[in-house]
Amino acid sequence: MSEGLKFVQEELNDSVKLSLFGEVDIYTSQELKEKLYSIVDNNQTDLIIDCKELNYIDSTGLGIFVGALKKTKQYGKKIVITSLKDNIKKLFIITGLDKVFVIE
Amino acid sequence: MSEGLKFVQEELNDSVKLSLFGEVDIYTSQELKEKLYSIVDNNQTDLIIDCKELNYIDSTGLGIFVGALKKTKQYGKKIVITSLKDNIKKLFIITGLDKVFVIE
Amino acid sequence: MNSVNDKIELTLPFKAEYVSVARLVASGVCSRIGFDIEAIEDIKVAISEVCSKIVSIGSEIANSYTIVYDVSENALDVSYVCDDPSLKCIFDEEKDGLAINIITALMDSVVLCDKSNRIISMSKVLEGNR
Amino acid sequence: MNSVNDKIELTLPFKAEYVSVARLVASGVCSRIGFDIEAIEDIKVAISEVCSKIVSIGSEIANSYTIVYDVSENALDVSYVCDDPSLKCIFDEEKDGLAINIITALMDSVVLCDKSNRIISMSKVLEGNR
Ligand SMILES: Nc1ncnc2c1ncn2[C@@H]1O[C@H](COP(=O)(O)OP(=O)(O)O)[C@@H](O)[C@H]1O
Ligand SMILES: Nc1ncnc2c1ncn2[C@@H]1O[C@H](COP(=O)(O)OP(=O)(O)O)[C@@H](O)[C@H]1O
Repeated sequence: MSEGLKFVQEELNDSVKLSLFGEVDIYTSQELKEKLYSIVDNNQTDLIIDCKELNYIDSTGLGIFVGALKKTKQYGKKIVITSLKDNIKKLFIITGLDKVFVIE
Repeated sequence: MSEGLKFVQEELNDSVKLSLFGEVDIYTSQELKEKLYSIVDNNQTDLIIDCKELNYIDSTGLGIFVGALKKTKQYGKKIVITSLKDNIKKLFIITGLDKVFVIE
Repeated sequence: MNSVNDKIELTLPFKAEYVSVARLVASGVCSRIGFDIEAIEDIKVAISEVCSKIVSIGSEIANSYTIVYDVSENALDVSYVCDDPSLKCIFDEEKDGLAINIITALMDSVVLCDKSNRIISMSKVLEGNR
Repeated sequence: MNSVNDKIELTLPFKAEYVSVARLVASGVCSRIGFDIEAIEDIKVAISEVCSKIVSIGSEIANSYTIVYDVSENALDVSYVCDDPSLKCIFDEEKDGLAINIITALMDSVVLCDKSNRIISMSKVLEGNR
């Protein structure tokens, strides 16, 4: 079944944690973009993106992560990406984005 | 992903318990038929079919259950079907087979 | 038939191993329409019953059959087409009792012997829109 | 291309919401061929990248595009066809760097600008058969 994309957002001490559930593809990417950009602009803190329950992402989604990172850097903050599944971590490595984000 | 069909067989005191994992459809039904018929013929005991992990079945599979039941009855034994998921129990009710098998 | 917005077509060989692909497409399409899990399971079974029957008969002249998923705002229409006219009216009341029972119980409308160029057609409407 | 045994075709509208259906079909077909989970994930991403690109461009003259999954004993060949010739050679080295990177890394062979009537074609061979 098509899973769509869901979010859970938590405000931590010095950062915001956004957990992604489901799939990021061309269909769900607009939601992701709006979510990430609004968090970055409204909070101006570090952003932790938890990907434990992210089952799928492609270049559309990675491009949005990069866009959010550029915004974050304008505020002197960073994006930390955690708990990537192996198939998704592979995409970060292929594209060299593993060196652009802090991956934990 | 297509799940296929897997079995786990346990010999109990007076019966054999067969647990089904995955999907019974026209592709996997031949395996199911061979498995059920060989258990019935070799053991001549009651047969418990555990469907807790059975995610899908259609008329091909139900027809095989009926065939196995007929064989079982030749030996004066019965088939007990346990832990049916709702969507599958519905098929037993639609076809009236809920009255032919012992369903627990 | 309901007013169709989107048409998805799946063409499969006459082989048992690909019937599950028809179910996967059903899942994907139905979740887009907004059917709940129970309705999606029902539609998968009905679609699969027809595929099984078509595959079990096969064809001497065609290499494949096509499942057409017509999506409208609140319904799914599914129909089966094939170049082989011998695949019309393939369900037999006697022999296919279980399958016919299941299909007609699970779908909202079923035409097992369609007069058009479709082999079979059936549809299901979203709960609340019936 | 490898010697083809089975051909599965999926025709989709130019809509983002159906790209996931192409992935579902990929899963089903690939698990039949015997690809492991990692390879299946790779193939799903590659197929999806191409669908996303096609959908993002769309067509003025065609209503749909077709993904052809050619199954041979130890490989999957995937190609895309559409009645609209303007959908040829749609990937741009500059703008689509991420997508091109990903597709070429994940598949064994990729033709992004096919000279035949296919828009794009690519293939992946079973581990151990390469
Ligand atoms: N409600 C029922 N009670 C008992 N047996 C049934 C029932 N429905 C079907 N059967 C039996 O199940 C077997 C298979 O059913 P059938 O109608 O032939 O379906 P199919 O050919 O599609 O498998 C047949 O032997 C039939 O007599
Ligand atoms: N390895 C990389 N390191 C840093 N930025 C990158 C890298 N790869 C791509 N980008 C940036 O990611 C963004 C989106 O990538 P792009 O190649 O345009 O892919 P697409 O258009 O398919 O989303 C662009 O701003 C690009 O500069």
